Amino acid sequence: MTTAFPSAPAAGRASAGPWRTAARVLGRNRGAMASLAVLVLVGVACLLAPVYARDVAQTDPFTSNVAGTVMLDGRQLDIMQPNDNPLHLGLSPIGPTWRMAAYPLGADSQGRDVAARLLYGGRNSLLIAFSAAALCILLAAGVGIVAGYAGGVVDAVLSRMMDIMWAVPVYLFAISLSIVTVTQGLRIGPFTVASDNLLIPICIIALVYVPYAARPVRGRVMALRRSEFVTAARGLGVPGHRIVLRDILPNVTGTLVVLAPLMTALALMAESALSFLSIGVQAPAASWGTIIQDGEGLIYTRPMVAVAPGLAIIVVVLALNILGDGLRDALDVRDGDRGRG
Amino acid sequence: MDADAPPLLAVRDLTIALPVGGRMVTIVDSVSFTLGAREILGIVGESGSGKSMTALALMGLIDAPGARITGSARFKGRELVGLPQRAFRTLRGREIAMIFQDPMTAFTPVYTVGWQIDEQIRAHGRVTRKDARVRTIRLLGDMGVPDPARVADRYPHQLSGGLRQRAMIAMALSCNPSLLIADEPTTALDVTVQAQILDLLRRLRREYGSSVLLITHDMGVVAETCDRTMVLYSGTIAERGPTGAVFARPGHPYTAALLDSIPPLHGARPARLPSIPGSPPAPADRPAGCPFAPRCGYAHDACAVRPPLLPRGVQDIACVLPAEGRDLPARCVSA
Amino acid sequence: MAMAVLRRLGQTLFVLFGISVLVFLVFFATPGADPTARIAGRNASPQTIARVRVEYGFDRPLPVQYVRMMEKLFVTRDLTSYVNRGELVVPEVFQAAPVTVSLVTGAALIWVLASVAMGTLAAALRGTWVDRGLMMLGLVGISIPVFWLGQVANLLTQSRYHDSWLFSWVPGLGYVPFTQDPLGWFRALVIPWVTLAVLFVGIYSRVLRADLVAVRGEDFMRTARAKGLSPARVLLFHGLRTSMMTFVSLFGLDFAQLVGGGALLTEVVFGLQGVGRLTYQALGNLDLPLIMATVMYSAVFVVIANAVVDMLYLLLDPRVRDGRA
Amino acid sequence: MVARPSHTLLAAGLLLAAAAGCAGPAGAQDRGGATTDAGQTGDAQTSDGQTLGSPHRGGTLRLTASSSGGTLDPNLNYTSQYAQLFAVLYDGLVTFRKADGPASNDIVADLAEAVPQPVDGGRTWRFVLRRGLRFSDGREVTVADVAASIRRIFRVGSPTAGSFYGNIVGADACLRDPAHCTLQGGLEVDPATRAIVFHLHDPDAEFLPKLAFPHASILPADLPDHDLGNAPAPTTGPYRFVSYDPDQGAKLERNPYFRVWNADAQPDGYVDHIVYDFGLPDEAEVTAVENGQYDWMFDNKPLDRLGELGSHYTAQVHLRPLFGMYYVPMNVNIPPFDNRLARQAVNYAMDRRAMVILYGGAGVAAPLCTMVPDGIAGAIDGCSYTRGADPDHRAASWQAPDLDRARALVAQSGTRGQHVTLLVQNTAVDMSMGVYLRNMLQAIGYDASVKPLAHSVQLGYIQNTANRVQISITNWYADYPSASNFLDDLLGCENFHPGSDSSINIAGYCDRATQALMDRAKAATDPAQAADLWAQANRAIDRDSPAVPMIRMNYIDLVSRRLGHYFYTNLYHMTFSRVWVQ
Repeated sequence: MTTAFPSAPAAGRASAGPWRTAARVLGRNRGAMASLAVLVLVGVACLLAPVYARDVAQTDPFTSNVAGTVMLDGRQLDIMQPNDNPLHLGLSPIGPTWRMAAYPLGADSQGRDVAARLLYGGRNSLLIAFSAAALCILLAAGVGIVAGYAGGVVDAVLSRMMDIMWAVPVYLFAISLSIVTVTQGLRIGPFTVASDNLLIPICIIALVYVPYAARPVRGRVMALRRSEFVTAARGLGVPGHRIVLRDILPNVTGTLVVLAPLMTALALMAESALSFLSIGVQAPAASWGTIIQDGEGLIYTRPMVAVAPGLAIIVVVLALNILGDGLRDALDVRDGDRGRG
Repeated sequence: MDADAPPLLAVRDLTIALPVGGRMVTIVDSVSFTLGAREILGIVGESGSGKSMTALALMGLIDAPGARITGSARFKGRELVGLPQRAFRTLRGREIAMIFQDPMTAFTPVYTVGWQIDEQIRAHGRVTRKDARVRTIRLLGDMGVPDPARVADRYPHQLSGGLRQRAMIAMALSCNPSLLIADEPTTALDVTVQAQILDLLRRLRREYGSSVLLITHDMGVVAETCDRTMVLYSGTIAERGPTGAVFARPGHPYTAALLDSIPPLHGARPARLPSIPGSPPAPADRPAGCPFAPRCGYAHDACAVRPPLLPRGVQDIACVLPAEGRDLPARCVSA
Repeated sequence: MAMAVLRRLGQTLFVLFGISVLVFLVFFATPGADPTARIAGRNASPQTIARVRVEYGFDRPLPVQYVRMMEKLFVTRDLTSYVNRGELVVPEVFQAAPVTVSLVTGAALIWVLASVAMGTLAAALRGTWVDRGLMMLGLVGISIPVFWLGQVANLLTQSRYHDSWLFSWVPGLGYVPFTQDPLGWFRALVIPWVTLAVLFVGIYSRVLRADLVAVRGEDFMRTARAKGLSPARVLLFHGLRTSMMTFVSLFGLDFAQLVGGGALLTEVVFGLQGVGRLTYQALGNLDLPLIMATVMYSAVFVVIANAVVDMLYLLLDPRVRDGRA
Repeated sequence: MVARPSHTLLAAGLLLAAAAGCAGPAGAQDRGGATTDAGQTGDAQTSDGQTLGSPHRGGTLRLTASSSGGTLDPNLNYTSQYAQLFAVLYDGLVTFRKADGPASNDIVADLAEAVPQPVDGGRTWRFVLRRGLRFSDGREVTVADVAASIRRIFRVGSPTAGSFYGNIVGADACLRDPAHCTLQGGLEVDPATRAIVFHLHDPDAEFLPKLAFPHASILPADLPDHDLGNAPAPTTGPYRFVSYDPDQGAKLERNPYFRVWNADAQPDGYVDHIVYDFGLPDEAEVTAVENGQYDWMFDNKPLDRLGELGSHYTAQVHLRPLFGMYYVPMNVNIPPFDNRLARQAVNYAMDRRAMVILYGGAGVAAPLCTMVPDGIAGAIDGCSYTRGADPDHRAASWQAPDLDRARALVAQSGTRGQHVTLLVQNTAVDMSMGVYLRNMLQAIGYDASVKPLAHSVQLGYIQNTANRVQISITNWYADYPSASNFLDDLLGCENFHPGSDSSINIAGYCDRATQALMDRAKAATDPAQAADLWAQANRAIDRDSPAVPMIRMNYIDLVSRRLGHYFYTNLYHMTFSRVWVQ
């Protein structure tokens, strides 16, 4: 076990050293590098969604196309194909064609190109996941630092609040908030957020995971507060905000950086769950969760609609988790790895 | 001591190297010593001198990936270096037992002390649970534990430090080992308890016929307990010899400095003990010459070459001074 | 001891009160939530609406309504749904609880056994490909959305391979009470169990491995080895037994949350009418009495489960027993 | 779960099937495999309504539904799920004929000896109670029971107390003060002659179907004046309750006091026991019926299972048209749809074929052009809002949307570019329709957005004028087969209540001339005259286009392989007493 030497904050402040070391360690971690590459690849692909939709597939992924047709191998096919049964019961959207230009992953129940929706959905899913994680870490850092540094009553109140939030199942908590906001939008003073605004899922997901992220931050801050250099600084009469800014914050950054990919992974999972329950991203916008939801009704006939976005989620979350592990090893931050469902 | 009989333990050129940051670093460098039956050998040194590592090597407990152990350590004529773990396991606890520094953390916190001693007894022989417990209680009694039956049913945290260490010794002795390695057995205890535990260790030789390898940083403990003493500095032997001789005429400036830092057992403590300036080099930064030279008041040009361990009287000393005829002054030892 | 129990009870009651007031206020602040017209039925006349308003007390001040609702929920236990007229909500929750408990208990059994096996094996073979493989498997488990996994499981077992020997035994979705048909209960739940457990197997095996690796450096592990014990005994009796403490506290939290409704995604996908799904439906329908009943159940259960974990902790860790944690 | 089309589950009203054959719509015949059953077996057995001695008598009919239908109080329950069950348990003075097919639209005498002719221009109705009828607890049914049951409609606050029975003299007082309801002057009974006489304020041609509605079931007079909840009342029909648990299900057995008094109204049952289990989700219900674990399922069949049902279980699937529709009400009191041209534009642009596909295809839905589905007196043929047609030059049927014309009309109306919010339920089908409609509104020149609401909230929300809803998607099912259920209920002045969640005239449409036509039609006791008046009102509404009808739906029934003699009435769907399992 390495012990913290009083020289640690100096190293933390002259941040180039440990960060560069960490970057080198991370660079040697093949798994983490591969994950980073996967994430960049997925991100770029999703950013290119309009290019695919407009120039390759020539389809609008937000418009129902149930009455439309598609040319395939010189044949004109209905996108919604009537089932071949004596009662004329039910229709099935066209299945995967595996051609880039025409419904490579098939159509959903509204005749929309699943591949194009997958890319557009990825934009929303990733945007929400990254923003929610960033917001959550910001909030958690605030709460954790205040609780950990102030201690006493402030800490007790904040910690109890976190405990209460933590006692309610995370998804139920998020669902309750979502149902209310999806119904009426969000009104905070003069600001009104429409119910289909992505800010709503972002804020909700960020909020429900604050206790999760605040806990390690608070622990780290409490340890730092008791450490020699902070005690010394306080003894010298350095004002509190300067200690927080110059001594505590740089030393908490490692914890926050390690939390970032893990929180993003959790946020992505939460987003997909909310959207799956149709209280996340609102139609006609797409996210990977809403596409899985669309695919639920087609699971037995056109499983690709639900399977493809699920695989996308798994790949991204897996990459984020591996990257998080790599970061933790590189920055040598100890903390249990927790995700929850 | 019978000089012809093969020693219980003969260590020759034991070298331990560990990979640190991608290269091998020698932690223990060519350490040799012997231990006879019923003998108590003290290994003294500051933390990081390699004394604990030597002990762990003898127990086969170094399992850091990539560790390299060379040289020879013959225990009852059996080579320990390179011995497979399976074979080590039959030796551990039964032939060689070990006591650790902090009896609080050395016991598994969730089992009673008695359970843990029973476990060792039953690990090395077909003994029923009941018989094991009878022996455990007897051992605890032997170690001077009052009301041993009740203590056996206690959890480690429920016992005082002294009782815990007695229980630890009882556990170590439960299979009548020929060699007992005690790694800083008294460091975590307060002074009066220390004296009792050391007393207990001395009795062991008498009553159980065990040899003891006592590892400590405290010259005072050595003076009270050991037949012979070996001083380690930065993984190398600085000096070794019979305790009385070493204490009376330390041949190495480091030994002398250590002796200066012993608080007197009797009489008033000085306000401030003299201490050795500086700290021992990290194994990776060990200088090519005498490792103690940077801190040594007698350092001179000759120290740029590592001095060999040379006999002088009953002692062996790794210092150029005796060869140069500049012996350190003799001391008056009360032990 | 009695004081501690009392304090805990007080805290719990306070939390319950806070949550219930919050739920109550949020409900009445939501536009379109006024249940009068829904209760009265389609195209009801203004007189009927007025009658319902009086009958359900919607004309009374909110505090009075709150007290009445709490009284009906806890004292007379005859609170009725705003959506399904006349449906008592308390029995509804108690009907759903066994489903959730069955689901979560079975899954917990699976995830505890599997993660202990995986975590211990990985720790024992640290650094080998077995270790890396198991941990990667765990990471994959953590990365799969449970509702998606459930859908794929349904796809395979209910449709694609339902007619093959592999899954022909799988019954249709839904719950079979244990008392009615133990074998049917098992068959109906085994796939949901596994689906729910996958995530937790991943988390727990990784946590356990990390703990076991960390515990290897502890003094008592060295002592245990110095005693000449076999590596397996050292790992299991000393390492694992000590690591169980973290494991149990994690387990308590997760188990409580799942039984308190956190398993709703699994319940939704597998059509199990459990507490989570009931809560979700109640929220979706804005059925205040049912929301209140399920939320209270959930909170009470989380508190009870936490208390049980504390007891288990006492059982597991003698240090805690003596108040020296 | 939320994402299922569950238009029957909550406070929605009765699913009503169309009078197949009356108007002869294409989809009106049973296209299922059981088509021939009725012909083979019906006549011999149904002529006297007896089942004793039939080889098919006996056994247990197993039914399944995802959840219970709420209260067991027949005066209160307003779900199609329990109306179907109550059809074999409770009786009114009159009822709809239990016949397979179009004849089930007719009113026949049930507990009354005969269907009376009204006197006093349709204001006075005199019934005579049959002799020797008994409740399932053995007590005789008396005129006092009848009077108490009618009063109980008001005393317990039945949802239809005002809308159906508010026309009875004295009903106003009852609605104001239910606890002391006597219906003084409106309801007279005479134990000696067993006569029951109703006096109405205004002539009501539809008083009989209202009395045939389950809310007017005859129950013992000593029932409490509050919701019965889960405690069943004694029955008069061929079955009675053994047990009931809203979370588990219901168990029914034969009513030992039942005897056939009118085979058309209440025939005897074939099966000895009926077990009705609750709790399976719809997907699982389908699987269970396919595998023969249940004989029949209540809930809507999930869209993705329709193909499988149609191809592998053809003989077990029965398709019948319903008197139900999806339509788009537009608020005629706020912009942009206070402009008739704007409303007509939406009607022209509506792609009814796409809506059919979104609902599940031609097997389950058909385009709908006016607010009255085919098969009801007052329905009019043809289609005004389709390519190449207009209200004065109606096409024979719907062809295709006319987007060019719609765009022109929007431009002409001066509402182009206005913001329009479309309110939809967040169920899968409604959402997909909503998304489609949003695109359509964009295409014809509006700045449109979709706002989904929880399915339980949306209906109340769009009714309340305080929410200023411009346009929405909703559906509607008739309580009994009459044009009034569509035109007057949905677009009549008396059903517009500003500021209330209960204002089913969602469009807020109130046209004096049209209302006068509808009032005359409701009072017209001559069916032909009534039909003509309804048709005139229908045309006027068609021209004004306050709501856009989209599709009408078919009922899909799935039964087990062993269930024989499939028997379907338009009102209450499959009749549990008429099918056999042996």
